[in-house]
Amino acid sequence: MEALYATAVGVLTACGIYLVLRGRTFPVIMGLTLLSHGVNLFLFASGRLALAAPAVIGESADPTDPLPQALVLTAIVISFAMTAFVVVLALRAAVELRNDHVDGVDPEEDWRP
Amino acid sequence: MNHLPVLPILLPLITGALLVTLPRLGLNAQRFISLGATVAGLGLVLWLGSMVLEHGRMVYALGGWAPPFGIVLVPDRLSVLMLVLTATLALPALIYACRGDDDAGAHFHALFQFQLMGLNGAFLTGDIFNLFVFFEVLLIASYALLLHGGGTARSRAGLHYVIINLIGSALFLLALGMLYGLTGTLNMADLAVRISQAPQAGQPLLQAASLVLLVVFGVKAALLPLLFWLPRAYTAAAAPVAALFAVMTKVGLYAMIRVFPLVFALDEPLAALTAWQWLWPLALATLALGGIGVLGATSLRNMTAYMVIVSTGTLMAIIALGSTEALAAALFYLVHTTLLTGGFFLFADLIARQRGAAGDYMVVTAAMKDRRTLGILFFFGAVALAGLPPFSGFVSKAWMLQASLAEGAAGIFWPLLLGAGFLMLVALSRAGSKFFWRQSPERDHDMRADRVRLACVIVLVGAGLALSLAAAPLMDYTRSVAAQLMAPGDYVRAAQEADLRLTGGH
Amino acid sequence: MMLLSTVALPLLGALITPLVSRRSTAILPALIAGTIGITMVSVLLSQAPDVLGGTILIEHYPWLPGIGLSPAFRLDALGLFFALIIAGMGLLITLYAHFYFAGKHGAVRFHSLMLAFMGAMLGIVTSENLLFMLVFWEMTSLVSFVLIGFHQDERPARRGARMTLVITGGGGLALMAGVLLIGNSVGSFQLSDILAPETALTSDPLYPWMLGLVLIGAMTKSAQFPFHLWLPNAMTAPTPVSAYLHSATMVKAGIFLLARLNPALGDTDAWLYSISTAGMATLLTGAFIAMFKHDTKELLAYSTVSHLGLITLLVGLSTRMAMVAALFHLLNHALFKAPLFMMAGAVQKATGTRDMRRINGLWRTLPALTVISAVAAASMAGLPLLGGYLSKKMFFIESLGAPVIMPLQWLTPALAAIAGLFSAAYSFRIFHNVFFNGKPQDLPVWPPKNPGVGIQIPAAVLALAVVLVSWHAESVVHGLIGPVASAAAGVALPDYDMHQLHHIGTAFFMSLAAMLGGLLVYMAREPLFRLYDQLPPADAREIFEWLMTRAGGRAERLVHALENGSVQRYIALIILSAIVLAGPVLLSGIQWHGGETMTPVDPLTGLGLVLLMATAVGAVLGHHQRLFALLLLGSAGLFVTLTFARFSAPDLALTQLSVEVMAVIIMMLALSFLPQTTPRESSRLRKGRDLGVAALGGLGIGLVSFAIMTRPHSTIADFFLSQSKPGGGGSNVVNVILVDFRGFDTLGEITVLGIAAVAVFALTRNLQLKDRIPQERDQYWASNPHPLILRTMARPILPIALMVSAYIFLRGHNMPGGGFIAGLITAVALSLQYMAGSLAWAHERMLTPFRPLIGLGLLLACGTGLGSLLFGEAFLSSWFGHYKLPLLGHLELATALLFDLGVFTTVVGATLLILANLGKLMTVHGPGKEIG
Amino acid sequence: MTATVLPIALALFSLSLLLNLYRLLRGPDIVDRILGLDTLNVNAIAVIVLGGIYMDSSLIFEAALLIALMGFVSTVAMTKYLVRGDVIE
Amino acid sequence: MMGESMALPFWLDALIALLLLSGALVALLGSIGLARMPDVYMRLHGPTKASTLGVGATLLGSMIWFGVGHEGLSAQEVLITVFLFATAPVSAHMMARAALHRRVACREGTHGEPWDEMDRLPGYAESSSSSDNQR
Amino acid sequence: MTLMPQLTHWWPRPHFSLFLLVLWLLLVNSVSPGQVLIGAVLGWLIPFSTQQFWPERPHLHNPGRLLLYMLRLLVDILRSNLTVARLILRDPDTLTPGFVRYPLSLTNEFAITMLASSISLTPGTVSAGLSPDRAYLLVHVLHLDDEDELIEQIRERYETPLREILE
Ligand code: NA
Ligand code: NA
Repeated sequence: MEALYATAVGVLTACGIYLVLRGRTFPVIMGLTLLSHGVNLFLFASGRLALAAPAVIGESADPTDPLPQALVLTAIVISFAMTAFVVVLALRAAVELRNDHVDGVDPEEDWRP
Repeated sequence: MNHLPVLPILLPLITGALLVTLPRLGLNAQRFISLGATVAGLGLVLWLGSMVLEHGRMVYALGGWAPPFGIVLVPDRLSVLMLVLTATLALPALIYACRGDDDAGAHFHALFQFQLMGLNGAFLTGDIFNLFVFFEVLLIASYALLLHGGGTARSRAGLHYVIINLIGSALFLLALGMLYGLTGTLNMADLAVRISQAPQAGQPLLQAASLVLLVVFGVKAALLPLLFWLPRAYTAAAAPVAALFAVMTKVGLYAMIRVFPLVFALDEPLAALTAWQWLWPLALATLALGGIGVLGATSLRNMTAYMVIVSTGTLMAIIALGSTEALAAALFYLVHTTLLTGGFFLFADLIARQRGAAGDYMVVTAAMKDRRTLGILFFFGAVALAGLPPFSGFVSKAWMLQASLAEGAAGIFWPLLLGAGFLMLVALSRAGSKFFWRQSPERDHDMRADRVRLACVIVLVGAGLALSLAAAPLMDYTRSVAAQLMAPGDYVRAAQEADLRLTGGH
Repeated sequence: MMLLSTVALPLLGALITPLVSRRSTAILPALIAGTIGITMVSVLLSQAPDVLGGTILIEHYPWLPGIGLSPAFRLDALGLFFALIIAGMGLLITLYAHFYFAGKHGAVRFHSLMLAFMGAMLGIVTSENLLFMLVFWEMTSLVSFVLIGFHQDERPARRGARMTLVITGGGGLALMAGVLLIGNSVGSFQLSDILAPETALTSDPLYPWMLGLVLIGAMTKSAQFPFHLWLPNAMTAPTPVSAYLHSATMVKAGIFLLARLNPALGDTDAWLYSISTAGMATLLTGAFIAMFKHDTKELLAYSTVSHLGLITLLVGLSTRMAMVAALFHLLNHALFKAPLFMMAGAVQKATGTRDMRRINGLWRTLPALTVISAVAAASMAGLPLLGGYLSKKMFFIESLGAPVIMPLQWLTPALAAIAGLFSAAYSFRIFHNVFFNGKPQDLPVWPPKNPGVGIQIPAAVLALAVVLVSWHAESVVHGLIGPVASAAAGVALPDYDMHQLHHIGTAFFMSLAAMLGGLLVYMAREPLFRLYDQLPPADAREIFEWLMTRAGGRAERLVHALENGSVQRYIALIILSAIVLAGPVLLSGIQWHGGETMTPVDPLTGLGLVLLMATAVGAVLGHHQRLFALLLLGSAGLFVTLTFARFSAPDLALTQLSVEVMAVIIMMLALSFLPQTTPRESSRLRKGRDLGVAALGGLGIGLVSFAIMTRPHSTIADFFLSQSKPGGGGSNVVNVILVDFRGFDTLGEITVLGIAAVAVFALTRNLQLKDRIPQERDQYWASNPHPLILRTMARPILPIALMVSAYIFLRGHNMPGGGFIAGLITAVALSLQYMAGSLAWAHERMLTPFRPLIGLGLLLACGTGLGSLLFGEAFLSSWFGHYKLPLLGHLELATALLFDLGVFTTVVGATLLILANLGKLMTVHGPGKEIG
Repeated sequence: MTATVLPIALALFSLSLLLNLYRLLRGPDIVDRILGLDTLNVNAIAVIVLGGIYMDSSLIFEAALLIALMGFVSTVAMTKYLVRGDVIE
Repeated sequence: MMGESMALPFWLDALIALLLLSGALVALLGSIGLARMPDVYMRLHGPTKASTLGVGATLLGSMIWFGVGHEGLSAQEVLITVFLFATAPVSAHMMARAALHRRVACREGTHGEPWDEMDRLPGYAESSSSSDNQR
Repeated sequence: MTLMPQLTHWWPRPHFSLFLLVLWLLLVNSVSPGQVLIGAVLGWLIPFSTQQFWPERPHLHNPGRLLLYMLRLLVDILRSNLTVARLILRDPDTLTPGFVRYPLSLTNEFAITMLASSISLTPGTVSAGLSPDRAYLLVHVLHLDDEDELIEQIRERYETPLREILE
């Protein structure tokens, strides 16, 4: 299972990285989401994989490590906040720059006024 | 129980929350609250500083949970230095903002307070995941502040800044996952102990984690090749925001000197750490790039942004030497450069406000109304920034040069540092002569510089002189900071011996 | 205290002058400066007998002993000599300037700067601490910069000032490095230690560096070839400045420094060859060019360059008596050059120009000045019996005895003689061309007016001094120069044999040849000028400006080539950095499999993970179709949820799911303003590069994840598991961690969410979306946005969802759930009302605006934590109790619940604020109206 | 008997999931994809419930409840988006 | 994994098994329909009915399973079932509407193509919401 | 927007409150007095605070008949699934799909919704749209044999009962 899980983490991250390197804001944001999926799964796995062992007292004899779960929870919330923000920012940038390229312009163009 | 350590975090949080709760509050009331809280915050950190001076280091266990299980705040000399620096920079920046910049968008004051909360939290926490959380707090606040006031340049620079920092955050989490997966703990002191006792088989992974952290902190601290987001972001931000951002790059640096010596080099020399070895060449390259950037800048804002890069390059290079003396010199320089570059961001804005459409671009315009006062101020500021006597820049430069010589690193470091200073001199003299000496024959601009804004700039630029005059105690202090940092064992002991009982159900 | 006040007094004066003189009479600044000058001179003179007798006065003021940076002052004969020149000359220049600036504005500024300069200069020559001397050293550069740029509105002034600053400032940096090397080698920056006989710097391996760096500092300051270029360009400064800084004092600082360090650094071949070569080159260049300058001040400037070269050469020669010659010439130069500058200034005042082709025959207008100038020019030309003659002859004598290697032995005297020839020629020229040489030609001021007696007094005093020094040359050399030279040499020198100056030997013939040759060259000036004009023009200022502009342009281009504004590149750099840094470490002998046995794969979980990967890959492949990719992203989130659920993380599953839906909705809201497709614009190469980066990154993370998962695990988790119920009062350990053990993280986390929402509010507040990006779909927008069936069904869903939310919230402490998830459920249920009704419709029905919700949530969470302070516990200490109440039965009360309520409130407020403000953009009411 | 049937049921639902994903990836129209995802959500609920029986724990049933709620809301949001070009207005 | 301790009456066990199995089969049928049908409108039929019912049956089975002897009757399953049955038609309605508005083609031979009239009915303007009028 | 806009009814929906209370007790799986109290409070509080979101008041004439209707619907659902199963497994080419306009006689919004839902859940029909003037429902039929018969069936089995119950 660990190998398959690690593969999933790797694939998610790789997909995230590829999309993050695109030139338009929307794929980049999707890439960030995938990247954070990958990283969250990675962080989650730092507590090792446990089946049917929720960290609820009385539910399981040998509960899994609850701490990474708490960390991932925090990370999920934070990345949600960030995603919401960056989406709005991308929208604003696209409206103001009349273009949804991450650089807002042709990268060759001189940026100074 | 002494609750002082947590108050520098709570005060801005509560202030910010209050300002969000009362969205209809008038601007003046907001200013009053925000300024009051910032002044009180300065008082708080000074008070905390006096406590730390007394005790050396405090350990505050949040929720009463003993480390390593709960989160601890560990204000020590370094924290205090950073806290006081932040508060000192924040106050003039805020006052400056209160002259109208805060009205350019919504919720400036709340965001400013949240920014302070994030910074203070990052400087206080002794838990590495909590450090991540405070990084995020200060980052999201900085995103919002960067975009404060709107406009295309800000949108574009902000988008880049945000995306890059989001990737940085992902990397941070990655490193945290590695650290927790290998050590099973998050408290920095406990991490240090566990890493020092980790089996050999785990070493490559731990090293890799430290290197990922180097990238994370390097992005924040503006280390080449991770710094390209900085010039435009700092150039685009509203002046008081940019001024406050002068301390933002220092957060990355703070994290480096907090985490690496403590967590990864508890029992071995810092220089043996791969991440630390990388720091030296990258920092030198940063320094070189910064110097060239200063020379190539076309606006004063942009130039100041590159001076920030020069300062981070300098700081990291000198820190990379790893000696106590070098670290002490770096910290002294850090204080100097943060206040001065912060002041110069404000100054650039002050000038831009006088010059109409030309702004702070280095083009010739009609004479400014206040050009004498501003010119004199610019002269002293430039002298201080370029590291010429009698200002603190000179003192810190002399110190850093000596410290690097003692480490046998003068051969590369000296030419770069002195060269960067030289380039700054060239660029600043050119800028100064364009702004204050050369005028187009048009009618003079008749707007006077706002007195309060001017005073803010004077205070920050004057810090160059004040730091020079008060150099002796500050140098003693940074020495003691460096000594404390170089003895991570004490930190670990303090954190472990924290005499705490478990609270909870009674 | 005496020396400190000597330096401090002028500096203080510099500060006071502008303060007191703002609205008072014009005489006040000059009066202040004059008083200070007189005080200085008298104080110094009072010390002269002792100091010349060999006493060394030293004062220490510890400041930053840790880095050796402390003001320390030292007055020995060398210092006194220079200090007297500085103070005395300063006094005269003050007098001169008072008349020079009469009727012009700028006097206050000038006197203030002059005093600052005087203080700095005195600081240089009386510094005991070499490092602290740099403070004064750089100060002179800066003051000089400002003084050269005195006439800011003139382009040459600005350029000259900048050039000077760049050259002397750069030199200062080199000097700083040199000083630091010296200090490091000696272990002290105190001259007493550095000059001590037992110090052996010359055998230090870094000696060449020390010498080189100090030399650069000295050469830039003293305008030595090739750094001499700044000096002629500094002539844009007011004439008093030229006379004082650029002939008598500042330019001598470099020479002073060499003389000062001579005992420590001198007496080596390197010293000899480097300094004397530089001096000789300067001497010749300056002397040659001076002849051809038509501007009086420019001629004098090049002449100064040349004389500085001469003095430098002498310092470098290191023969026993060369130092005497150098210092004597230095004195003479100060005495004869300053009145010539003063003359130039006075003539300019009289005629309105400095062009010698126009100024002629002024002896009628300025008879007194003619006499004064005659004396000074004669001394400069080296006419017999004047100081200049004597010192130049000393120079010839030393050049003959120069310890140069054999084949070059004739070269030094030969070049010296040639230089002397040109020197004589330009001396004749400046005197003859100004005061005789026919009638003036179209002067701006006609007829030339006598500028008054006052302005001529200082020059007369100096001319008198020239005569006096020449008259009493022997006593001057023995009484003053001798001790000074001894101080400079570091050893007591025997008295200079003045008789050899009166011998008729080689040196005499050299002098004679130079004089006559100079006369001949002067006679032949017209054809020589024509010849010179045919040389390619090389204006140093233009070249410098061109260089600076070019360097700036290059730098700009280089930086913008790197910082090109392409965030794609920056991101790639960051990810690559992580790979490049961490990769090699990982590849070096790591054992990927950590040894723990792996969990067997069950088919369903395996399928789930495969589907997760499939959706992610699908999102990448389909990312050009944005909505489709978003759909896949949503399903990826669903599979992540299932993965969490499968691996014993129910809380995570709940959170991930709610967050995912919210995020997708938010992204969809934004998508409606963005293009629906992503253009295919990446080149094949770019795609390949990105694929490579992505593959490496993914591979690395996958491998590391595998390595970690298969390693044994020992964590602090047992504490949480065992303390969750007794210590935290809840059986859902994850929740207890979130609200209690690590509640501080959660506080930070909801703060992030709150800030993000407020930031979204701020971002959308003034956003104008008039121009929605056109979409093909637009033509179909013609239907009821709020379908009846949806609307009707959404009604009962809200209260039921709220009930579920309350349930999830209340059970959170003991079972999966909690404030965050409950908050998101509430937000989702309310957002359904937005979709089913309309923004305006639903918004009217909200009980409260959203921002106060966020703030109150944060305050509640914070306040819960603060509550524990009242009981003397740390922030966020939890409290809970179990109660048996009559009728109601068992009841548990916990502060954690209150904290979680804060979380809940913030989440609801933040999420709805974001949604409502994004939704607001779509409405026709549009921006302007604040929502939330 | 339940024990015997359970893996079969899980296998059948897995097959359903695959078919849903096929529709999600295949399209052709975006509505087909939304339909695929919607059905995927519904089937995922069943998988979670069966998993709960399998692990003898109803701890994750809230996840099922949430999928039902969130799945509905997201389907509504997407279809609204398709019809109106916006979700909330 | 499954609670070995409890002894379920045979008929109950059989009922649960039947519910689970039939639920899975019906849901699969729905998914097959989704995969197999030629146009989007026809595909809608499978999931809206079959999948809902299939999952409903599974939930019912689970409810009995947990209700008898395990953790006691819990409302989640009921709630989910009711919710699914309540929302499935709405989802289907919304999706069908979306498809119609996008002019997604239906299979050849479909009776009564509805495109134009949906948008051009008399009285349309009055009955739609205010925001429509202003577009 | 003011704080607490017109919350006019102090107990807007007694039946629904009761339903929520039962739902709560089922959710927490307990009937302890404490939970009853919480359930009651929530059961009141939630409808009270959200009453503006549900302004319509469906007048239920006969709750018993509604239950009966539901039961019939359930049977139809089961039957419909068998029908649809057969159709799904058939060769799709033999199906004759079609759109049918079902003329509505209901006016009550809730009733229309119920009807549309019922149609969607039952044999081979999906309500695909409601005409903007609410004159007819557009129904997609998977296998259309006789349009009139279908309309008649819907009217008889669903619309008429619904009108009686809800209007
Ligand atoms: Na929870
Ligand atoms: Na549904």
